[in-house]
Amino acid sequence: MTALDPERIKVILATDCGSTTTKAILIQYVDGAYRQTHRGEAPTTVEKPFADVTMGVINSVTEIGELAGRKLVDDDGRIISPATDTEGCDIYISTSSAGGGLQMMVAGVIAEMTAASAKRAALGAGSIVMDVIAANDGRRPHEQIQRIRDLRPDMILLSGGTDGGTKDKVVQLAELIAPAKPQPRFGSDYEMPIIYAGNNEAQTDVSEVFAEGGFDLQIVDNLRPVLERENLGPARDKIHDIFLEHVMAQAPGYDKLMGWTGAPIMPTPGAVGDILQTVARIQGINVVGVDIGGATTDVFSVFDETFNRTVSANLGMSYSISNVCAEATMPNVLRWVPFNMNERELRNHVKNKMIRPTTIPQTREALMFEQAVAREALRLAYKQHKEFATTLKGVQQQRTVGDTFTQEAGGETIVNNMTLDLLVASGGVLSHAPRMHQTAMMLIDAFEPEGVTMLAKDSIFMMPHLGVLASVHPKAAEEVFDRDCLIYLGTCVAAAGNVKAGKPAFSWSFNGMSGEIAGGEMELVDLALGETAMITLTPVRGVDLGNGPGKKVEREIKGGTVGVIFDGRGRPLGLPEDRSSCQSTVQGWIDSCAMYREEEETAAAV
Amino acid sequence: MAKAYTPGLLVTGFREHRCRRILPIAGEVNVSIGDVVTANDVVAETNLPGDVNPVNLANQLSMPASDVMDCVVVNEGDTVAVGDVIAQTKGIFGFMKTSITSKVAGTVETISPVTGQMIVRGAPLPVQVRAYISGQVVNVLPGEGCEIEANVAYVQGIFGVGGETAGSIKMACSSHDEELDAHHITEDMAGAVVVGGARMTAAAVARAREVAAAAIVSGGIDDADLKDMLGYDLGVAITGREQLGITVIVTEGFGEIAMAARTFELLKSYAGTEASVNGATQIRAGVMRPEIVIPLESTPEVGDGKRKYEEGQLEIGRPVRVIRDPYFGIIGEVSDLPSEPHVLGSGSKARVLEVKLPTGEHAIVPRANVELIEE
Amino acid sequence: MRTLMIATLTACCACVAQVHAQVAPPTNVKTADAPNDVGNQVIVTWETSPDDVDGGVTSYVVVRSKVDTDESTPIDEGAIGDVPYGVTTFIDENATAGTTYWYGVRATGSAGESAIAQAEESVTPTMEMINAGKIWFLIIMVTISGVVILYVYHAKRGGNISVRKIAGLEAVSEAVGRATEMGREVLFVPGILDINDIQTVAGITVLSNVAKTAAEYDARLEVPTARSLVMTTARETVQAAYLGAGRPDAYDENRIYYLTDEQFGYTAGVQGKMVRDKPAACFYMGAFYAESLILAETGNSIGAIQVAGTAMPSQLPFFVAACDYTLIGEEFFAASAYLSDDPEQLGSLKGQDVGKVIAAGLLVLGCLLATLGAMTGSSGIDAASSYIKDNILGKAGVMPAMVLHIGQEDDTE
Amino acid sequence: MASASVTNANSSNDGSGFGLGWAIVIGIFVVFSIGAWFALDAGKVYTLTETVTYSQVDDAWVSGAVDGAAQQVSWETSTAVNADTPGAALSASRTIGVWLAAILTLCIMSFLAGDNPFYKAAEAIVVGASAAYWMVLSFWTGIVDKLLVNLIPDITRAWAVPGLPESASFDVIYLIPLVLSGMLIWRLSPKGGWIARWPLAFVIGATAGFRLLSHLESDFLLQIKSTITPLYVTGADGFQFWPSVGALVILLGVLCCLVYFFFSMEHKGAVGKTARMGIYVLMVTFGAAFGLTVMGRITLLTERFDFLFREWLNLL
Repeated sequence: MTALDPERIKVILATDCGSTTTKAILIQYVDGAYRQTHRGEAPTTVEKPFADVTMGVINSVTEIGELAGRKLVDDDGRIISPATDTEGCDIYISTSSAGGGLQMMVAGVIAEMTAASAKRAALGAGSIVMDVIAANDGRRPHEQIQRIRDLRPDMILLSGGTDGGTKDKVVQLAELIAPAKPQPRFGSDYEMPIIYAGNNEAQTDVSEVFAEGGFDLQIVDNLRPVLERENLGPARDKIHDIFLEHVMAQAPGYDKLMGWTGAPIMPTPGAVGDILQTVARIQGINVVGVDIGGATTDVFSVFDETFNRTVSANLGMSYSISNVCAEATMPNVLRWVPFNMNERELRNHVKNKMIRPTTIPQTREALMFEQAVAREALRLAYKQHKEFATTLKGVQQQRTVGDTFTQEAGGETIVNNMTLDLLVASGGVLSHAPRMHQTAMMLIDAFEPEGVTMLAKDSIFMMPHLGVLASVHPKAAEEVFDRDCLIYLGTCVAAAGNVKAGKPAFSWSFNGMSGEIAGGEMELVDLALGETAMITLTPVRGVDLGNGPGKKVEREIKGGTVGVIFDGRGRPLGLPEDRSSCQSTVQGWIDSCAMYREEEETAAAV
Repeated sequence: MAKAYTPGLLVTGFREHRCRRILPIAGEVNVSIGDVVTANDVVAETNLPGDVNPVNLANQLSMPASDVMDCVVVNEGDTVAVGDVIAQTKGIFGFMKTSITSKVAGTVETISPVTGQMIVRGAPLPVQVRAYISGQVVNVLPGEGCEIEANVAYVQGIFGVGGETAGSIKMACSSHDEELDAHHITEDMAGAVVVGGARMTAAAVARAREVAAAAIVSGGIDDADLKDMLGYDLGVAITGREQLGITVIVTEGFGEIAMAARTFELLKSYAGTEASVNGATQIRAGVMRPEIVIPLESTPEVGDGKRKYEEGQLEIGRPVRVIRDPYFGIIGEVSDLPSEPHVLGSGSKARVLEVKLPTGEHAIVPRANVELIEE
Repeated sequence: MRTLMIATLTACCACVAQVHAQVAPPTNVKTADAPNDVGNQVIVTWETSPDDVDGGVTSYVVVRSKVDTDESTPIDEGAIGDVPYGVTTFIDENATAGTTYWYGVRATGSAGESAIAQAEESVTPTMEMINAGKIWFLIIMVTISGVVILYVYHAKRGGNISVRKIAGLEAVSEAVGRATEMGREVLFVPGILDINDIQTVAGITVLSNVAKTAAEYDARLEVPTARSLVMTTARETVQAAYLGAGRPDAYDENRIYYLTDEQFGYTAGVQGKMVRDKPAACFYMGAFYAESLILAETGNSIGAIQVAGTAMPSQLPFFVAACDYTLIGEEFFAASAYLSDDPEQLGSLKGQDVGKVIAAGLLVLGCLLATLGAMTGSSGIDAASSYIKDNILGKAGVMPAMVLHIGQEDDTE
Repeated sequence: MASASVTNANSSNDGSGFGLGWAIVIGIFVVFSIGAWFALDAGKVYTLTETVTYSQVDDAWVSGAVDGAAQQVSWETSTAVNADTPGAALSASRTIGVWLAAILTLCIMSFLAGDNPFYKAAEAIVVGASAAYWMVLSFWTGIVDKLLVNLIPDITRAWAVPGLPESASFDVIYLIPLVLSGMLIWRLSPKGGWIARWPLAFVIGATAGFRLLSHLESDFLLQIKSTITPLYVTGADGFQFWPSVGALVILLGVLCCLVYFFFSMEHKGAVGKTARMGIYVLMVTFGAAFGLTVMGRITLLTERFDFLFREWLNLL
């Protein structure tokens, strides 16, 4: 792979081999900017009877080629590169989550410290963490051995101890893994890859433990050299390497695919994380991204350049819908529904969706219910994310007398909704909602952003593609992300702090318009996609819009398909306990945000 | 586009069914290629190492680990049964002795004076793999298991709980839309596969368990009843390991829903025949549905062997089941396949089809919300 | 009998005071057995000598003689105390219950001494089984204890008792985890007082939880102590904690040792240990004096996570400044309940909170009444206010002070 | 941070070796000491020694030597005096004492430069000596003075406490502590470790019970009582504004602090705000205490310097 001059890259072809579909996009340099111009889709062909991922890739790329009027695949079924004026592409890149993605097991000494760092490294690299083994996870050694034996991960990340720290505990972990002899998920003929990223002084001892055979031990720098600092880079890079060399190599057709790409193939979620990090860094903003799927929900966040990703297994909209209802409890789901529903029927309804995951809501009631479930799923996933995305634990605190009573323990969440600038949604229920107002409201209700927050959705789920692109051409990736990947829904202005129902919370003015928002009230004001405006917000005493309680805020906001949503409901969002007043409250919000208006307008017109 | 792919559940009067019977760990295969087996025959077996049960004597006796050895009354290698005294304190002048009894049966593997722990290993767990369906062994995987093939009538359910079992089919309901209640279940249904019509009530399931039926099959079930039965709210549809004493299969879904008439008729035509049933369901990538497999003694007449419709293709005139509100459960016929997306009541745009309902009405339904009835 | 008494007392005085005629003796000497005591107190009252004006009397001397049970002759004990001029009461706190005493008072002035004024009746102090003056104290104690028991019961029945977050205690696992990751030890200093100090006991209960965490994490825990009994208790506690965590094998009693009773010797020893072994987590839980800063600063310099807990007001600022987390006073005592999550302890915490509410209530009520009294000058409000102060919070018993005042008013007027 | 006493320990000299550097330090110190000894008369203590004699005459002790006394004792007393006092002589033992104290003081102070062999030596001496001292002290005050005197008065009088009155007799109650002590020592036996828990339980239980009363009375009731003051303060010229404000501040401060120490409710909303006020009150209190204690520490330091420069080096 030769390094390409980013200046000369004009045509970029990217694919994402998902578990069911392979999506391809074409990015071209048009009129001085990179734009995503065409896209194509084809079923993924990893499994039998095709067993060659490149077939799906070629199918999707051929489709784009036809749409773009550009020949991308040559007669031998290879992607043409480099590009000429009429054919081929300058670079081809790909991500993959086919075959269940990258599944890992991680181990560390203390669950909240090195094991948590190891988990962060694995999740950040885009893997699914099947289990975390730690010296203090409450399981007895034989239970841990049994667990390791039962799991069939693609690779294991072993960490533990600071540099020069504990040696015996790390070796003990190695001694649990070695006799358990975990079997890789694919291919019994290759050795289980183990990445050791722990105490540098224990490297020899650990390699002795794994010397027995059956393991492919790779040693990288400690991911927690001191407790005060994480160094996840080397471990993450090594995970990507092994993903390519071992895991991908086991999947049919990937060896061929790897030969075509101009950048290493990345696990899909890892690439999503990369693009969010790139954007956050270039624009200097804090970003939260969410991808709600049928079975799981991924939450990504970048706060002050610290990236975190969580995968909430069993929080999803189809396979896991029943679990969402069980975890959130039905009353919590139903508080978002402004009409009465028979609980027994509803339960059956939920289970039917679970066993027939592909169905879509046909009636408005069904849609509202599904979106209510989505709110709870997102809320729970975000809660889990907040609990995971924390400051480091085990750090000595430097205090002065002034800090006496603000003794905050380590491990506080770094997710701060007030400093959040951009909230990006993707996943069926969010991106395919009939009205974008619904998407925006689901985001606001579930994530409860505070202050001024931009809302956007991923138009055609091209974040993975852009993530890989970011590694070779960050500028192009960022441009396309902003112009084509994201559809801005608008800006949410939400009051945090001491909001009193019915009393004024804050007043706003922009573009010559102005208004006042009362506690518990919502208002929608148009500001079209592509427009920006300087907004002036004046909160009442005790209400915070970003500059502190009662402080005036002046800043630029972006418009979007929805507009500017003023939220005076306060944080944390409280809904009336009483069912009927809850219904009328929610109905009020629905009306003021025009969530389901279209149909009524149609009805009125008739 | 007059055709579209949509998956459906398989309900067929005849198919060549092959199933793999594999041991969890290496063991012994008892059959060889060509053998004819019946459902309950053990085709492969092995022993799993017994469970390890650590008994923390130091904790239980509240004494330092080093003192534990003096109180232990069994030796390494001894066999202990549940309730056997394994350790006893000296007490004060012979009074106030504390005795620790074993809560598990097994062999004393080790007693550690360092940790004060006694390890009791349970008896080896014999694992037997049965043939599950009656048929012929067509392939043997040495040390692992075998593959059995049979000509069967086959019914796929939508959801089930409980594992593999077998029994003769007994019809409890007289029509496909009759609710299966407790009074339908009779004493002679012990060991049988009870087939009902519409929703099975909680009482019916309870009664079936009481008479020790092998399985209970019906059109639907209430989620609330399922929750009561399992003791927990099922979060994701991955089942098969429940220990209910009965395998429960619903063919259509949750709620008041009648079994597809064709399914009912098929099962009815095999009443009295031995059937193999598996409730294991896994709705994820690599989907698994519960099944009722009825091995056939003779190959039935299967028309000209040509299917009326291509598998998985929506065509006008094909019977489909609507699988989502507001027409949930209704079986109709495709009457039109408009190619343009249609705005639904929910406001979404989706590709739809028109279904002719049994009442004669025509309804517009998203394509995602119908299920083909495979023949 | 009485004549005999006077004779003895007079004789006694005569030999000391040559000139006594110039000062008039006090009058109306009365004695009474002090109420609510163990029988060791006698109250002697009198009226001032007519000369007790313009410095005529400098002090009053109380003399006593006792009558042993088996003898009828009183034994003169001479002067047993004195009070300055103008004072008309004396409480003899050295009496023996069951013994009969005679008391006398004489005035001393610049002009010499007066004759002894003899009490009219003898007095025999007795012990009261119930201290009536402390009945309110009993009521308050029973109330608080009752509430505690009630909440403990409530908690045991599965009632939900939430406890606010105490950051310092959340940090226990963090500190121990740090030690484990760094392969260093956890140092626990249980203060320098003996086990009979309540702070040491509180420290030991925290130790139990620290030890449990250390056992779970398999971290090395060291406890140097300044008292032998504390060492023994700490050993018992830590051993039990290790057993509870299922790691009795990891317990090593040699890591819990006695250094010295001497405050600074102990400090020097602990400090030396700290700089050499560099523990990654230091806990200071107990009673501390000047060593607080020395230990905390040393711990800070070696980069340990430090958690301190003490009820020593003068040492708290130092811990606060040099430690990562500090449990302040009551927080420290609440620590064990918080850490254990044990319903009994949580219940008692809730009960104690009720005690605080009672305290706040009494305080507000008392201040309110006192303020009203000061503003209006109403004697009724004053009486209520002093009832709270003297009876409920003091030792004046359940009876309102008014009743007692009647008797005393005679004296003052 | 206001910590002056201890600075960061230099990890380079962790005290493990006794290298050339320390040899030089010792060398310099020895030279300095010799210089100080001759130039400043450092640490020399002169004493005036007198002999005191007492004689027993007719059951009474009188000062001075008396002929025919039943018994006569005499001893010497030494008083430290200025070197120029007539009859003053250099006291070897006291001089050594001052030097030892000075050296040990310096050794301890050397901790400022990090852990080192001198500090270690001083530490070991202090720990060892004080442990031994306390051991002896506890033996005499605890075992002999309390236990033996009451259990075996005659024997004790014979070997340890000659002044014990004849009236002292066997007191059965003291058997209880004896038994408890025995149980405590049982720990040393490999068996029956639980026996030692009983005396501990007794001590802790009794303490808790005893302290409950005194704490409740002095820390609870008395505190409330002394905080109850009228908020309307009047003086000679009627209502006094500032004292009234002061009284109000005290009351509110106490209430706020009380709220801070509420554990069974989350510190949110009004409770949170009140607790916050309580925090400020506590902070002010701590600030004052901090200053006060620092002053105390400075005094201690001054005392040590005073010793070094006056008593030892004779400079002041």
